[in-house]
Amino acid sequence: MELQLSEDQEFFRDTTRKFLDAEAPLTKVRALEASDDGFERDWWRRGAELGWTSMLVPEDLGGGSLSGAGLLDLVLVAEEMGRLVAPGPLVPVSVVASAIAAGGNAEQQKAVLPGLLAGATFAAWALDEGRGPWSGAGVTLTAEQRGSDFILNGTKSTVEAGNVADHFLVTVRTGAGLTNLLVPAGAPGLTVVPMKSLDLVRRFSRVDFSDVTVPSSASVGEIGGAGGEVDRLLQTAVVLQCHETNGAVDHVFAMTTEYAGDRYSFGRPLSSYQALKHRFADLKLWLEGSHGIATHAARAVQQRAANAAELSSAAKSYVGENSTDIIQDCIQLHGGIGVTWEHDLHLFLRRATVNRVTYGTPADHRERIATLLSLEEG
Amino acid sequence: MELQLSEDQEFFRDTTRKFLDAEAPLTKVRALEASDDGFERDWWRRGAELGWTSMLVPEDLGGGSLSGAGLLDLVLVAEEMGRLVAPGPLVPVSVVASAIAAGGNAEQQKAVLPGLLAGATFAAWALDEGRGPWSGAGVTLTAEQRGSDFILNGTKSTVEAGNVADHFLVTVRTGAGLTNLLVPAGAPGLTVVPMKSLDLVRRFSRVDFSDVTVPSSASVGEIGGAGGEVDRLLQTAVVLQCHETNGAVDHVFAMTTEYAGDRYSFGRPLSSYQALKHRFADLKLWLEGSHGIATHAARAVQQRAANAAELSSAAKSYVGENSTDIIQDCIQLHGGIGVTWEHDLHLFLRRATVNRVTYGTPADHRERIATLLSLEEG
Amino acid sequence: MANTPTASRMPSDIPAQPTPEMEDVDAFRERARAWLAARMKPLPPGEWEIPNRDTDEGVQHARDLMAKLFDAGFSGICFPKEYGGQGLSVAHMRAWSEEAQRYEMPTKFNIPTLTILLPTLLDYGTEAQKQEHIPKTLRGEEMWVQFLSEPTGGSDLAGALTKATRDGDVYVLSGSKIWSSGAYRADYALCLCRTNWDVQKHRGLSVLLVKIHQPGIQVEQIRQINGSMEFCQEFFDDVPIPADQLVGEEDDGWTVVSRLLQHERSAVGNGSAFGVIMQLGARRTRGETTDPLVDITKQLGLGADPTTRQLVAEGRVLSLVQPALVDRVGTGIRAGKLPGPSSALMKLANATTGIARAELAVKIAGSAAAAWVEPGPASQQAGVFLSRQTAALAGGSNEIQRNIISERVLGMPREFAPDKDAAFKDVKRNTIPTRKP
Amino acid sequence: MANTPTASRMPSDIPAQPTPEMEDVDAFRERARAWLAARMKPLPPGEWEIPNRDTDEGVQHARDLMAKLFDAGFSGICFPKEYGGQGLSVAHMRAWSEEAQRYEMPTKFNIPTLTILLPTLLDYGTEAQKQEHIPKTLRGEEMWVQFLSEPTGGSDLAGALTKATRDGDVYVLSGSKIWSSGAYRADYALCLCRTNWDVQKHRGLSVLLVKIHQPGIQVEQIRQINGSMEFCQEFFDDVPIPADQLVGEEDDGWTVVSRLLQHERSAVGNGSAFGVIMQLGARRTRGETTDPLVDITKQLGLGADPTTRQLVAEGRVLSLVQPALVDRVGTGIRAGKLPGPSSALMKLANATTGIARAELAVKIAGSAAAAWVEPGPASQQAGVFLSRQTAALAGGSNEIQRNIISERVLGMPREFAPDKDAAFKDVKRNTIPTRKP
Repeated sequence: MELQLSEDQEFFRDTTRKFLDAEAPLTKVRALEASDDGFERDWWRRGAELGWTSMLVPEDLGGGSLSGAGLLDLVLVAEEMGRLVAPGPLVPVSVVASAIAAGGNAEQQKAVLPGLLAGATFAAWALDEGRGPWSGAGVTLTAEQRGSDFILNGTKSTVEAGNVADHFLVTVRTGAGLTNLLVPAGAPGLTVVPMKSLDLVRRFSRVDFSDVTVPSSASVGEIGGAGGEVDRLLQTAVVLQCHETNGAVDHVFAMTTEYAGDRYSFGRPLSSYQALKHRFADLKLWLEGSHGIATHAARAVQQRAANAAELSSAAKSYVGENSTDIIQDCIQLHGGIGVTWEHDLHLFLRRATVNRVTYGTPADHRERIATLLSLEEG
Repeated sequence: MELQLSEDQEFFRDTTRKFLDAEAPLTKVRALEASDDGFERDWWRRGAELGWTSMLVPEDLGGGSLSGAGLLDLVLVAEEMGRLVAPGPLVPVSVVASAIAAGGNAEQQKAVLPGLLAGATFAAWALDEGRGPWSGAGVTLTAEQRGSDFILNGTKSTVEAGNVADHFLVTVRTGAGLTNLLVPAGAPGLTVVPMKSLDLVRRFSRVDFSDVTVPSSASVGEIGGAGGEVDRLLQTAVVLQCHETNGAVDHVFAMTTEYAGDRYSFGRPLSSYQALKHRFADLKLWLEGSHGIATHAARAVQQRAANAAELSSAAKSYVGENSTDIIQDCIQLHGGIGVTWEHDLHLFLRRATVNRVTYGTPADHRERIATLLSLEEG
Repeated sequence: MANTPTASRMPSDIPAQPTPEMEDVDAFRERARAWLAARMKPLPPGEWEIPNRDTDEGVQHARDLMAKLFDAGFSGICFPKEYGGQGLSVAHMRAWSEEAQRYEMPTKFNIPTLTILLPTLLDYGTEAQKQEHIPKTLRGEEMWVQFLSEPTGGSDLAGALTKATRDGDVYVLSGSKIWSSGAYRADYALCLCRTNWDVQKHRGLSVLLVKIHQPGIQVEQIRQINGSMEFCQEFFDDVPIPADQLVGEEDDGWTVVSRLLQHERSAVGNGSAFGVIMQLGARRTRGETTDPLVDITKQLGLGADPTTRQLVAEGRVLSLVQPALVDRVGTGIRAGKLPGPSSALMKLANATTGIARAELAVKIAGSAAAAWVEPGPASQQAGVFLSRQTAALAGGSNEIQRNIISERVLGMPREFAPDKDAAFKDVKRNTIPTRKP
Repeated sequence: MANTPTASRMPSDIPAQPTPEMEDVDAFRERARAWLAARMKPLPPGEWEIPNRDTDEGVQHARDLMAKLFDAGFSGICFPKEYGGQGLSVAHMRAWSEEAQRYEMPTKFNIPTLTILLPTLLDYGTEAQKQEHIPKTLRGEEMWVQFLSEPTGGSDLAGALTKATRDGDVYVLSGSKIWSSGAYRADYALCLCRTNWDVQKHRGLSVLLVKIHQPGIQVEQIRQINGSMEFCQEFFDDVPIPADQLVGEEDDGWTVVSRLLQHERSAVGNGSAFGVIMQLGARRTRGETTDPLVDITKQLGLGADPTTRQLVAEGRVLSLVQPALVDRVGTGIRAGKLPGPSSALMKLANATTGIARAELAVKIAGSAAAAWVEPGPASQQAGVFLSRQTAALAGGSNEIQRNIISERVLGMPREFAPDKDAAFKDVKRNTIPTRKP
């Protein structure tokens, strides 16, 4: 939970919370496990009406934020979604909308943004190739230029919301360098292979490209010059993801604190046992540290500050590993009921685990930090 | 402490303990801080009379063990030395004596073993080069063959007891491969540069070789075929070192358990606080695990079992990191007095830290294990 | 009257080494080896036990194997001859384990039947109970389970609310038990219940030997995070249990359960001599089994990655330390150099090793733990990660083990317990069960 | 009578943002920047503070710098004007800190003088005490220290045995205090002592303002593992302390000390507004300071080693998280969204970060932590490793912080304390000091 919000932001957060409480309770999340999409399209459209999809797009393109610092507004939605491990493609839609708003040509903006902003269409970001450094440098999928076309061949992995995407933002390597291409889902040669996920409602896909052809006007931003933008998008994804995780852990921690106060063992409440009290203190420490670093990262990414890359990777590394540690200890503190399917704890653990290892693992992001530290110099 | 000993072994251990209690109390260790050697030569000679230097050398060469399994006897000495963070070059003298006994020629055995066994002369093993994998493969110091001589050039680092050594067993790379050469301390071109040590009485040296010339008969074992023996010696060193560390940690843990029982805070003994009780339980767990793996490793190395390399590296990795964790937590449990110079705790922490990072770090030994697991195959 | 040993030596305290009247260990080993080679089926390469162990077929197969071992004189190596066992020493059992573990073995019977319930029955059952049940169990005709935890109870087993009210020749049993593993297909249980509400909580408990499948007992399977349906909850609706099914003395059930828990800690820590000793660490060392961390590494082609190599080796170290600890603590207890409750160290080591290795698996697997096209070692270990706390909860939580270690191994003061001296009816306790039918 | 605020707002609760009568923050910042550039000496590149900070020269230099700041109107930014401060807000102090931290600053005065003792005096001192001491201290003429811990006491500060017996116009002080940092060169102390033995322990304590260098007080420096001689023990041999040197009410000293400890937790967690806020994390981020983990890596040429890179980055993450936590918790407390004792989180974060980073340093350094020919970053950090628990003990141990967090932040039940309701003279306590003269 953010501790310093404007009145507008508080109101926005409360509205989102009420909507989620009513429309996406955990029973709903469980019910969606067997669904293809992992969420209901009408529900997402109503979320979009609340502003979920608009925050990273400027007003003149149909978006708009509360505070003028859209990412600092959007992380509030991410936190609230985390509280209820809500479904919905918040990260990929936000990232792609942000990319198109920032670097797309007028035609792309006109064709794609209205649908995304209205929650009527969907987009996915195809970056991950399942291996290598977590940066543009890890991209090997090539788009060969032939005349005014690009021909894409290769595979992207763990593409969030690939199953529902109408548009893919595909980060590729061209002769000129790193390039973001906007590829329609229906392009011949593009195959979406569904993946099973640890999360009940978050869907990932493998996307195979076999001679997929797009015009060079499909580039979002400069051809060959996407390196900086890919980094910014990754920072954005990571910041949203960390806030979502923090929302989930907040909820689990609160549940567990309450449980420990209510539950008696050997004639005393669990919360009177010092060994448990001290563990709760450590969990609280890690949780507040997680919030602190996620907030610092969000501010830096919003401001495009020089330390945005380092702080977002620090947040990812810290939140990623601490979140699952905290939730696992909360399961332990619940006792046997905590490892049953019927108890909700595992829903939170699933989300936190998935968030921990997608968009780069903590170790991948530590490697990013090491690179920023120029350890090999003098 | 070993839990399954023969009567002979119990007697031997008790004799060693009484001798150390009387002749190497912690006040003595502190007094030796400023000394050049780090121990008293006469004291070492008397330890040798108790059998400390004989266990890894067969009877026909003047040595002899209690049980016929010399390493399992010698680890008792190592544990007792750890209990009092005693001075003395147990590991290097034992390793070099074992190497000469196993692979030295008759002349070497006759010239060197009697002095080492009597505690009158000293030997050091020059293996470490401060970098690279912890195995023979990491050795780059070269000995060039010229006629019937070897010419050594290069540097060895962190050579334990290099300051007092009369003989150096130098592991070198020759045209034929890995070779152990016995080099007298007075050889022209051999320079011993003293190093400062974190331990008050354990002395290390850098040893520089500049055109140091020895005859090819200086080889201990086959020229170029020392790979297996280097590994066995490293296993031996590591097993002794782990037992020494375990002895130190045993002592610290016992001190701290007693302190926690005696000391009152808020009207209750420290040991009545559950948060501390649970930490003590974890410390006990790690300590018993440390003993368990060290014992398994000692047996495997003694038997030259197929898993000796893996178990000794596992012991090193586990004991190395857990020992300092345990001692640091014992310092914490002592409160402010624990971080003073006048309290003895730091003497144990120094020894455990030095043991942790010499003869390969825990990470170096994990890399050894990874190699044994053939992770790169199929 | 129940058999209540007062000496420190109990029937389940089996001699470590052979006594003169026993068969020589080496001779026994030779005989076992020959029989195994001739009559038993080797395990498929890389498998630790019967692959379909937790299915109905697997369980039936285990029952058949028990019968086969029994007929050949290899069932219950350490159980007394008068109850159908072989009356041999721990050394024989170790030899048997070393020889037998490459073959299909009825390991499903190990925990809890052979290593927990039967030793407890041996220690506290009546002669009639032992004659009735031990031979049948050693023939594979009975599987056992313990009914200890309750949905209101958590770690406080002695706070049991399940009632057994004496009414003539029977105790009338009512209440609910939970976390009994495999109860739905087991045959008999030892059930902890309250027979006296007017005394301090530990003094009003009794243990009953209960036939599980009978009118008035409903068994419900509970789905775990990892999909397992092994844990069960039982509901007792005024079930009459014949009074001669009392194990131990009336109101002295805590003594029986304390012993049961000690057997359980040894068993879960792999330190029991009553079931085949699995020696997974040793088997891994010999390359006879695979390590899931190695499997993930190979699946993802990360064998040359230095960070991954560190993680795999770290996990490997833990799985070598765990059996070494069991060996040491077992040796220490048998030699009288460590107190009996030190078995809690084995249990805690088992749980913490599993937790640490599950974390390492996720670190190695990376995004392959989150999503996959085809299942494989990474996705399988992601499932293990989700349910990794199970071993730290089942059969006495890590917290309980740490209490035991600090209080009963290190001799530190007991936790303050407000219910220590009160009549149980006056004690503050949970009224809401964690789980209802 | 002492100034005993009863409202929740206390004199040291400085407004976060400027009030209308204050100078505009930006204007203040400009003025500060200009003055600093003109008058103060920049720190050498890579240094965080005056290099010889802990030497006699360094301390004298800090005193001179305090005087210089005072004369220019930049000392005690958040202290009230009537005591020689500037009467400004936390926002001003932040601006000042951001501007000032590239220059030589008297950071030696930060802890404990400016951030712990002076705010406590501000809250509970008499008007005369404040008038006498605060201006002088802001001019660098006085350094302060707290006398709280005792060699018999451990974490239980309220169990103080040091006696102050009223005798006419004076309290006669006798006993011993320990772990006071830098007492040997400090001028004044706030000393916790027992004035009443017939009541519960917290109710019989008082705080005295004590001049350190006077007859009857002996100060002994204690050598730490890392060679530091900063910690001291003091021995009081019937020292007469004028009765008007009482701070707070007689027998109500625990109220004063509780507040002092709150200031201390903030200060140690780098969350106090009374001293220059160091912002080490931010400075590291800007590349203005070096990270010892990076230094070791470069010393040993391990910059390309993947395992080392992970370790360095892990340490880096911790040193970015720590100030982020301080920022968040400080914000939360000021916004009333976190309770005041949450400052314990800052203290705990500081200590645990240091411990974790010391461990990482040893991992990176390898054998260079054990032995070296010439000292360097690796050997220096090996020394830090040896004494790494100091920050987890000094000023309230990690265990005490965890008690505070669980009890006073999370609202969990207090620990059972047998001495809670007894007269102090009847309480079981240590008789043997950990340390004697």
